Formats: sequence, C-alpha cells, structure tokens
Amino acid sequence: MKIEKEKLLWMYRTMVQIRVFEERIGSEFAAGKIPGFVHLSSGQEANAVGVCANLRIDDYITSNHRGHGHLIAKGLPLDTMTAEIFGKKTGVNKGKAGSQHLTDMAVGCLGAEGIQGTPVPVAVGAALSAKLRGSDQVAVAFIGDGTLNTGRFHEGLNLAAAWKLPFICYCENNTWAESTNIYDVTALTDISQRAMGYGIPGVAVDGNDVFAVYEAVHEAVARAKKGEGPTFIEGRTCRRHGHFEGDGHLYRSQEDKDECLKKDPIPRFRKKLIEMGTMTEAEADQIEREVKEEMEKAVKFAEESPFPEPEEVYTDEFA
Amino acid sequence: MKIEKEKLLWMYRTMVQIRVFEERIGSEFAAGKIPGFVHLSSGQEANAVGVCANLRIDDYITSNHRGHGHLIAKGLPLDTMTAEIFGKKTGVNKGKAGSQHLTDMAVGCLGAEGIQGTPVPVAVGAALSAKLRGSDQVAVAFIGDGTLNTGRFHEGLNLAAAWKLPFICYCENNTWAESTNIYDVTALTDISQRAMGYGIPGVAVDGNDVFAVYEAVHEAVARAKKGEGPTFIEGRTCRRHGHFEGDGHLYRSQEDKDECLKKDPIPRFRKKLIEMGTMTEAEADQIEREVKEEMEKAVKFAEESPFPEPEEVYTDEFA
Amino acid sequence: MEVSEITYLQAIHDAIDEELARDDKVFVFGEDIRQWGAPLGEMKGLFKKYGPNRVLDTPISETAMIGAAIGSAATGLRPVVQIMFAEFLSVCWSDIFNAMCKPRYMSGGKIMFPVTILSYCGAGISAAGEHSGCLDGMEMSIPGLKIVAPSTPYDAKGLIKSAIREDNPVQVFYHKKLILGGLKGEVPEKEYTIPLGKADVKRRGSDVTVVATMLMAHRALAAAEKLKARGIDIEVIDPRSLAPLDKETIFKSLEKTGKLVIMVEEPKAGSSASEIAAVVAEEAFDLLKAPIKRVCAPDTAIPFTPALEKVWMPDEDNLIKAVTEIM
Amino acid sequence: MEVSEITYLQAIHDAIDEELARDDKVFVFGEDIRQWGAPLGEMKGLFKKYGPNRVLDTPISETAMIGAAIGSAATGLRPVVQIMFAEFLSVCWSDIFNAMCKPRYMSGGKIMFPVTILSYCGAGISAAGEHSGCLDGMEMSIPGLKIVAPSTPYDAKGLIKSAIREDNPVQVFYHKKLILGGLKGEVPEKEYTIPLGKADVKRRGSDVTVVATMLMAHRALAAAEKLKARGIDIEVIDPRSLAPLDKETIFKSLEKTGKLVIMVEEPKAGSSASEIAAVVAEEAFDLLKAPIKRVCAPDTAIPFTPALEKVWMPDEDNLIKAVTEIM
Ligand SMILES: Cc1ncc(C[n+]2csc(CCOP(=O)(O)OP(=O)(O)O)c2C)c(N)n1
Ligand SMILES: Cc1ncc(C[n+]2csc(CCOP(=O)(O)OP(=O)(O)O)c2C)c(N)n1
Ligand SMILES: [Mg+2]
Ligand SMILES: [Mg+2]
Repeated sequence: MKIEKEKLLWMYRTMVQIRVFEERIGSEFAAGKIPGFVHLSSGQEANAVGVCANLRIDDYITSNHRGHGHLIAKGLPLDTMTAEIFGKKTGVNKGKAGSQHLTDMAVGCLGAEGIQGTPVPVAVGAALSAKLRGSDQVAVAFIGDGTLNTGRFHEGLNLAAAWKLPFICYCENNTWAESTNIYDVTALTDISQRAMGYGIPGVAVDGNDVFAVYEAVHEAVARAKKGEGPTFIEGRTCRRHGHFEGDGHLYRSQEDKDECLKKDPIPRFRKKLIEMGTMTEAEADQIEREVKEEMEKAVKFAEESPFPEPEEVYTDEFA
Repeated sequence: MKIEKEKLLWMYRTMVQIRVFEERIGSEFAAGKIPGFVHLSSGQEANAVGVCANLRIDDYITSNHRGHGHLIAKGLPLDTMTAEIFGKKTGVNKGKAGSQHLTDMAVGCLGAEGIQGTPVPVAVGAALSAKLRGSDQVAVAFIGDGTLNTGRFHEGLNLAAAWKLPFICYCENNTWAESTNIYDVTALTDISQRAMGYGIPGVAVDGNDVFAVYEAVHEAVARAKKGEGPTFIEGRTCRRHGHFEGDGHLYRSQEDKDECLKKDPIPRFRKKLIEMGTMTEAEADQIEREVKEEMEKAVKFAEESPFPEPEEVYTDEFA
Repeated sequence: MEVSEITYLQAIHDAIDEELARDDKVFVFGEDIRQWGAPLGEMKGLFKKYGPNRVLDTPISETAMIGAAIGSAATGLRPVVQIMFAEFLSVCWSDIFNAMCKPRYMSGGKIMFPVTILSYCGAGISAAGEHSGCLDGMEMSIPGLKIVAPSTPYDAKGLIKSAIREDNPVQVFYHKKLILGGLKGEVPEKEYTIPLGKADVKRRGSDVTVVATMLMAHRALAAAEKLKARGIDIEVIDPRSLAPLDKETIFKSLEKTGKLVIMVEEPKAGSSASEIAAVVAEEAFDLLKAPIKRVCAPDTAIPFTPALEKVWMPDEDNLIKAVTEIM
Repeated sequence: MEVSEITYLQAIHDAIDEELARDDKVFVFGEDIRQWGAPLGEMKGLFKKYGPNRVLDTPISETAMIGAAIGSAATGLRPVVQIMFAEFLSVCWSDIFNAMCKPRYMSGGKIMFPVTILSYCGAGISAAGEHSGCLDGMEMSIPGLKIVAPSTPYDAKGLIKSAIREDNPVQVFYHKKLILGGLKGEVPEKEYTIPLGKADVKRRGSDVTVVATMLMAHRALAAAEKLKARGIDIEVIDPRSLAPLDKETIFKSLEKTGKLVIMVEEPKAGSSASEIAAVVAEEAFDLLKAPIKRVCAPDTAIPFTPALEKVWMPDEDNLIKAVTEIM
C-alpha cells in the first residue's frame, strides 16, 4: 500500500512524540511530579499511529487507561496534555481528568475511560450518530486484551454488527491485563477469533509494524464507509513498562520483557523509512530533536502553570 | 443412542406434564385467577426435557422468565409450583416468587431469573463449586436467544471456558425476544457460531426433537465430567404462544405461527415411541390422562390454599 | 386555555412524539419499540411515523444502549433511550454512573450528554421482585443525573419534553400502575413544558406537609380526604423532580405546618424519602415541630403475591397512621 | 490480652488468611490476586499458601465474578470475591442488587448466599474520577445487603472475619488511603471477631455527636483535639457497619449531646450520611437540639488534581465549621 510521504513523516514524528512523551512522563512520575497513577504505552506506538493515520480530525475515538498515545495520535497537543497529567489549570481538562480520563471533542476524543470495556459502546454510539446523521465519519474504540472479557465489549460489538455501523474495535493485545495473562483467562489461543461470534471480520496484525496496522485499519475504514459494518482488529504488541509506573512486572519472564524491547516499532519504522528514501538519517534525527524540544516545552508549560483555584471544584457538573 | 425405556417414558410423561401445565396455566390466567404475568413454554418442551433427562437431581440448573418447563423437568412438583404461580402460601416459594422466580435447591434449581443473562454466570458459579468441591455435578443455564446479546452471557461463558468448568449453556432459540427477531439484532445467521468466540464447541440441534436434544446434551455432560469444559448448545425451537399471555404476537407472520404448530414436539415423540414399541397408544393416552388428573389436583390444591399472612412480608430477607 | 383529557400513557406518547417532530436530532431507541411501541404501548405508532432512523429496536444490551446514547449525544444527537423496567437500570449502572454522569465534570466541560432515559417503575401489578421497583433514591446517589417522576398526565408530558430538551442526562420514571390503571388528566392543547426542579403543590393544607411522588401522590391525595374527615388538613407536595429537588417549596410549606411526612414507594433505607428527610433536618430544622416520618416499603425485595405486595406497598392507611402520630 | 501492632493492610490480609485456614469452604477470587496479591497487596502470599483451588485469578468480568459467587455460595461454598475499586461494583450492580440480594427473600428462604465482597474505596491519592469513590450510601439502597466499613486494623480484621462467616451477602469496604498511608493499630493475637451491626465509640465527648466512617473517622478524631482546644468536646462514633446500622449507640449519644454531625466521604445526596440523618430525624427527633449537619463531598464527580481533590474531600476544617455552627 502506498502512503504519501507527508503522512509517513507525520507517522514517524507521532510515534516519536508518543515515545518521548511516555518516557518523560515516566521520569517525571518517578521524580514525584505527577500525582496518582500513570499507565504508559511505550512500545505500543505503532498501534495508536497506524490507526489514527487513517482518521480525520472529525472521526471519533474512545480510549482507555493506557491512552496517551491514542490521544497524541488523534491530535491532542503535548502541552495541555502534560499540564493535565500534572493536574494543572491549563490542562486540557482543567486538571479534573488526569492521565486516565483525557477528553477533547475538538479532536474527536470522546474520552478515555477507566472502567474497562466502556470505550466500546461509547464509540459504537458515536458510530451510530455518524450513520444517523448521514456523515461519513467512523469511530474507533481502543481497548486492551483484558477488556475482551467484559460484557460491554460484547454488547457493543454485537450492536455495531447488527446495525452495520462505521465502527472499528482496535484491541492492543500486549498479552497482559495488569498481572494477568490473557491466555490464562480465556480459552482462546487466537484472540481475533472472538470476532467470529459476532459475524464480523476479525483481523490479527503485527502491532509493532505500523504499516501492518495502517493497512488493516485502512481496509476497515473503507468497509465502514461502504456501510458494511464494523471490524475487529487485534494488534499483537507488547508493553515495555509495568502495568503502571511503579509496577515491577515481576510476573513476566525476563525473556518476555527482553523480547519486547527487541520488537521496538520505532527503530524498525525509522530504518524502513530511510531505506524507502522517505527520510534521511539526519532528517530522522532532526525530528527526534524537535520532538524532544516540544516535550521540553510541554513540561515547562505544565510545571509553570498554576493549579486550579479551589472554586473550580464546584464548576462543570452540568452543561 | 440407546435410551432406557423407563427414561423414555419419563421423558414423554414430562413433556406432556409441561404442555398440560402450561396450557392450564394459560387458561387460568385468562380466567383472571393468576396475578401478574406468565410466559409459557408450550412448544419448547423437548428442550427442557432433553436437557434434564441427562441430569441428576443434584445437578444444577438456572432458568429464565420462561422457566416452568425447566423446573418441571428438573423435578419440581406441579402442585406447589401451581400454588406459587397462584400466589399462595403453599407455593414452593410461599408466593413470594411467582412464575418468574421459581427456586428450589432441593431439586437443584438455583432460581429463575428475570434479568436476562443472569442465569449464565450464576450457573457458572455452581459449576465452579462442583469443580472446586471435586464433585461430578454439572450445571446448566437455560436461556433464550435474546439473552445471547447480554454482557452476562459473554462474561459467564468466557469464564466457564477459561476455567474449563462443567457447564452447559443451553439456548432455546425460538427466534423471538418479545417482539424482536434475533436475526434483526445480531449479524449472525447461525447462532451457535457465537460459541466460536470462546473457543468452546457450539452445537445446533433441532429443539423440537427430544432425541436430538438429549444426544447433544449427553455429549456435553460427558465432556463436562471429563474436565474438558463447557459446551454451548442452540436448540432451534419455537413458541406456540405470545411472549406472555395476552400478547397477540402480531409481529409474527401467520406462516411463522402455523409452522410452529406443525413442529409440535409431543405428537412427534409420541409417534416415535409407539413406533419403537416403547409404549402403546393406550399407554400414551393413559399417561396423558394421569397428567391431566395430576394437574387438576395441582390447580385444586392451589385454589384451596390460603394466601400468605400479611406478616410474611417481613420474613426471609436474611438467612 | 384549551385543554383535553388524556391518559398518562397518551401524555408520555405525545411528549415523545412532539419532540421527535420538533427536533430532528431527537431519536428514540430501546427494546421492542418498533412492533410493540414499547411493552406498555407508550410509543405506539412512532416507528411508522418517523421511520427506522429515528425509532430503533435494540438487542437486549442495556450497557450498549447507554453507551450508544452517550456516544450519539456527545456527537450532536439527542437520544431518548428506553430502559424498560427500572431494575434494568442496574444492568447498566456503571454506564449511567461512570460513563454518562461523570465525564462532563471530569473533562472540565469539554463534553456534554443530552440523554433522556425512560423507565417504568412501581409495584401493584404483581410483576414480582425484578420488575416492580422504584430506584429513585438509589439514583439520587448519582451526581450529574437529573431525575423526574411525574404523577399526572400534565406533569408527564411537560416534564418529558423538558427532559428531552435538557443538555444533561435526565432519568424519567413513569409508574406502571398509573399507565395500566388508565389514569386521566387535563392537558393543554397548546404546547407547554414544565421546568425540571419545580415541585407542585397538589393540595393545599395547613396541618402537615406530605411529600409524595408518583402513585404515592395519588394515595396521599386520597388519604387527605379521609384525614379531612378527622379534622386534619394535609398539604400534598409532589416534587416531580427528585434531582434537582425543589427544597424551597417544601420549606415554605413547613413554615406553615412544621410537620413533615414523606411517602415514597421504595424500601426505606436509602430511599428518596431519606434524602428529602436529611435535607430538611439539615436546612429547615428550625421549622420542624415533630419527627420527620417516612412512609416507605419495608427493606426487603418485593413479593409477588398480591396478598403480600399490597402489604409491602405504602398505602393510605400507613400515611394516615404516620400523620396521626405526629398530630 | 496479648496484642501486636499491625497495619490496616496486614489486618485485612490476616482476616482472609485465617478464614481460609479455618474453613475449607472459604475461597477467594478476583483480578490479579495470584501474582500481585491484589492491587494493593492485601492478599500477598495467599496463592502460594492455599493453591489454585482456593485462590483464583479472574478475567475482567465483574458480572461473571458476582455470578460465580452467587452460584458457588448457593451450592455449599463461602466465596470471598474481590471487586477491586468501589466504582467497579457499579459494573455488577444488577448482579448484586437483583441476583444476589433478592433471591433469599423471593424464594421464601429456599436459598442462601454467604458471599463476601471486598472493595477499595476512598479518595486522597489522585486516582481520579473512576477509582476514588465511596459507594456506601448507594449500596444502602440495596435491601438484603450488609455493609461494613472499618476504620482501624482492629475493626478491619474483626469485621472481615465476621463477614466471611455470615450467611448473607456482605460488602466490605476498605479505604485506600488507610492502606497506602500505612495506618497501624493494635490487634489481639488471639482470634476474635466483631459482630456486624455494632458501632464503636471512638472518642467519648459530651457536646456534639459526630458519626464518621473510615478515613473520616480519623479526621473526626483529629478535629476533636482541635475542638477541645476551643472548649468543644465531641463524641466520635464509628458505625463500622452501615447495614445493619447500630442506631442505639447513636441515639444513646444524642441523649447526652442533642447534636449530630455526620461526616462521610461521599457526595452529599444519597449518601450514607443522608440515611443516618433520616433515621435520627424520624426515630430520635426529640433528642435533637439542633439541625443535623452532613459533612460530605460536593455532589460532583471526583476531580483528579490534588488541588481540587483536597477541596472535594471533607476535612477537619469542614467538620469544625459544622460543629461550631450548631454549638
Ligand atoms: C471494570 C474494570 N475492572 C477492573 C479494572 C482494573 N484494571 C485497570 S487496567 C486493567 C487491565 C487492563 O488490561 P488490558 O485491557 O489488556 O489493557 P492494558 O493495561 O494491557 O493496556 C484492569 C483489570 C478496571 N479498570 N475496570
Ligand atoms: C436485562 C433485561 N432486559 C430486558 C428484559 C425484558 N425482557 C423480558 S423477556 C425478554 C425477551 C427474552 O427473549 P429470549 O431470551 O429469546 O427468551 P424467550 O422469551 O424467547 O423465551 C425481554 C427483552 C429483561 N427481562 N431483562
Ligand atoms: Mg493488555
Ligand atoms: Mg426467544
């Protein structure tokens, strides 16, 4: 599949953005600068980017606790996002959401949900809306493998299938849900098989290969726009960090962790783009420098921003 | 498959019992003698009986709103059941349950549930218990086709599959959930395909043929007892009555209704048993007479029983 | 003003019908709407009139239904979702509590969900333990949710129309016994709405303030006549909205009576009566001359048999007793 | 009596451990117990000690987990099920409300469910809007459910052991901030249990009765010292069980003080404070000399940022203000 140069470069930059963002958030968290919990998506960047490279700004996504990457790929700026995660007034959600509930309709993000499974029916609702309004928008729910066992996944997927909605369920299968391996809590060996219970296509792709992700989603989007209904895509990927920062993921074998480091999607994509002549080593380095600078600014912005005033606790409950 | 004569006769008698019971409950309801709502299972008898003919009294079932047949087949006596449906003190549940929540642990009935889907995880829990206690009991959840779209079905089935529990999900596919056709609210044309999403066998049988049901369940029970895990069985059947008594089922085509009457499992089984020499016409007639008499007595018992005393409203909340 | 007499059922129907006609962003979905017009028939004819893009039948998937409402509301539509029996709300409780009612706040105002949920509630028809409940008090524990519970055709129509126009999630309860009992009442022929959060004094009186909702409002009015014969004059206030609650109307009445009985069709613990009592005991204590009585159901499930269901449900006698005790 | 000082976390652990050892019908299951010993570590070592038939890891399937608890409890076992964060209870609300808490009654006593549900609750660690709530009041609307909310290691251990031995469904809440804060307290080395439904007077006082649970009980005790400096002597009652509620202990205190403040970490509407206030306003009105104050959180979702979360949570100052207002 041919992807324009501009888009390829956007994809590369965005993957780097996510990695830089996540690693920096991780170190800021370790330094005690971030309250609460953070779940990082380092290593899973090809999924967020491969999906969102197929979406317009007015397409919809829902996301989960490991959502930073999805939101960056969908267009949320690093600065207000960082400020949000720092709990600052200038955060995209005024510090009320934090890492786990980032939401911005301006870029089509209906919200990151902390209750596993919820992203599915909510995105299905957005897809329904697109269909009823006669628009050609699509909606994507990002979920993890653990979420496949929630009732909401089932009800949402069935509804989307029955109504042939322009919906994609994108499952990042990093094989772990907290400390629990997906293959210990289902009887499936091939997760994408779950789609068969709904009569819709179930596709498995290498979730560390952004091209593979891009192509699968491209097809799913085309299918959605043709009114042929939803697609379930399993992106086989892995988690470089623990479940949340502070989790030593001792439940994983060293081999599992080492394997994951080796599968890093970013050097792989970089190499490919250079081979393809899309960019040079120097250009790639330049992108990385720019992104780091951007993140530096974002952290500075967040640090220098004030916390919200106490009165803010009473606002925004109702429209 | 060879079934002993005694069991065959029990199966025939039980199917007749269910039909006689349901039709009589229907006419008592029409006569204003029964409070609330009743959902009759006339036409679906081969399912309840084909399943329960494979169960011991200490095996477990859960049931749904259309549960009379399941409970009769599991061994609940007609008299205390009728009294229950009449709301009487002598009812199996003192009149507190009514038609929709019949429960009796003495015969392994963990309860008929009014919230669609609930029978699945509850029966899965009983199967878990059987496994943990090292018993060879099995648990069956009776559900309807509409229930396949509930989150509870999904979570229960996945759990049973993951844990390889001695569990059977028996779905009576009468194609209707109230006024909604199952094929309008899923994208499946073959309901038993839903099992594929869990990595367990999905079997479709003619739910109007008690032999077919018996055999499929027989195999599922054997599989369960061998520790191989759950089976999903779809019994393709049909509803002779409306959703509940009083529903004119105008949403069904006349053809659909006529077809259903023609598929009556009872004359079919009767004919077969006579052909097989298991019983004679006269014996069959005798069984029918006996059952009618039994039901007559049950109704008399219910009618003559008192309502519970007002103080009963305050009892039984806690063990 | 031209008025006509219509049933509670018709009022519900007309409210939805008029809002569907008025605003093409409004659509309605749920189980068994297309053919049945919903189980009790309040949506009869709507599918025929508005077609499959405005009136949709769903599978038995309450969590997906609320999800669909949330997602479509956030993206420009105004969904009206029928979650049949009030108990079924518990099936999608997280979806209502977490996914629908929190993000407005959590997002710092970056999203809004104009969703209306319609549900049947109430006992008295032997629908047994899972199809007879009122969950008003339980839902009052959910921040971000508005709750209305109309007792008359007039209130039903006016409140449902307001609910559909509201930019926040609103739960509408209607009582099965008022539908099946064929309750009638006068309704203006001209369009009208009733603001959420405005109580209605259904009967003026000076001795005791009785706050009662839905079926209980009718029982309170009936009890009022009997109490009058005994020389006790009760004021009957129907809050109509439980959230927001019109405290002022209750406090104003208490200035006159100093005595409060709250009558609702829920188990007492954690009921809407408890919340109303707590508000009064906190904010209008000085007006009180007697204990606040709650006339509620026992803290049990709801029994099937009419012999017990009747005892379970609060009735005129329970109210008369409570009122008399504080006279 | 020999005592030792242990943490709140250890107390939870020991209670479960001892009951697993004592009764082989007891088993525990939930998400991430095997490897993590549950997310906050209160079940560390149990898998190793009791093996895969007594300690089970589940998929993310809360409705199936409650179903599994119901089905196994009805058939001879005594399940202890971990539904992690209190908000996740809303995911299986119907299963708790309908399937677990009704059938005992509906069946006329033909079935029983000795189930213990364990959940974390409480804010103060910036866990944001879906991992910070206390659902006590919401659960108090469920007939048939007992609810305990211990504030000390002693209470936690004694109540959890009783909960596991109880033949009815019991919800146990423990507060994340008490776990993560490493709260310590004395616990007898000899086995003991605390009966459900028995409050504990955590501090004697004569001016105002303060009822407070979990983290709020600690804040009330801290406020008590500050109030003492101002010459106000509060009595702090920790109900420990919210259902059944030990009304007598509260009423007895009110005989002395005549004044009541209830402090709980929930949005005010529909909170456990509302229910307690309503009970007092109904049954002990004559003892009251002042309005019943509820010191609660605002009726909103819970904000993430510590700057706002701190304001959202009821604190000593809020309590001191409320107490002072009714002096
Ligand atoms: C309903 C519900 N149950 C449990 C949790 C706790 N929880 C948070 S993240 C998580 C694991 C999710 O795993 P997965 O979907 O695979 O996503 P990943 O963390 O691997 O990205 C769990 C169990 C939750 N958030 N919601
Ligand atoms: C959670 C839930 N939603 C909706 C209902 C209302 N309801 C009762 S029976 C029924 C249809 C059930 O259909 P099916 O499972 O096919 O069983 P059948 O009636 O055909 O035997 C519905 C929707 C319910 N009881 N529970
Ligand atoms: Mg995962
Ligand atoms: Mg059916």
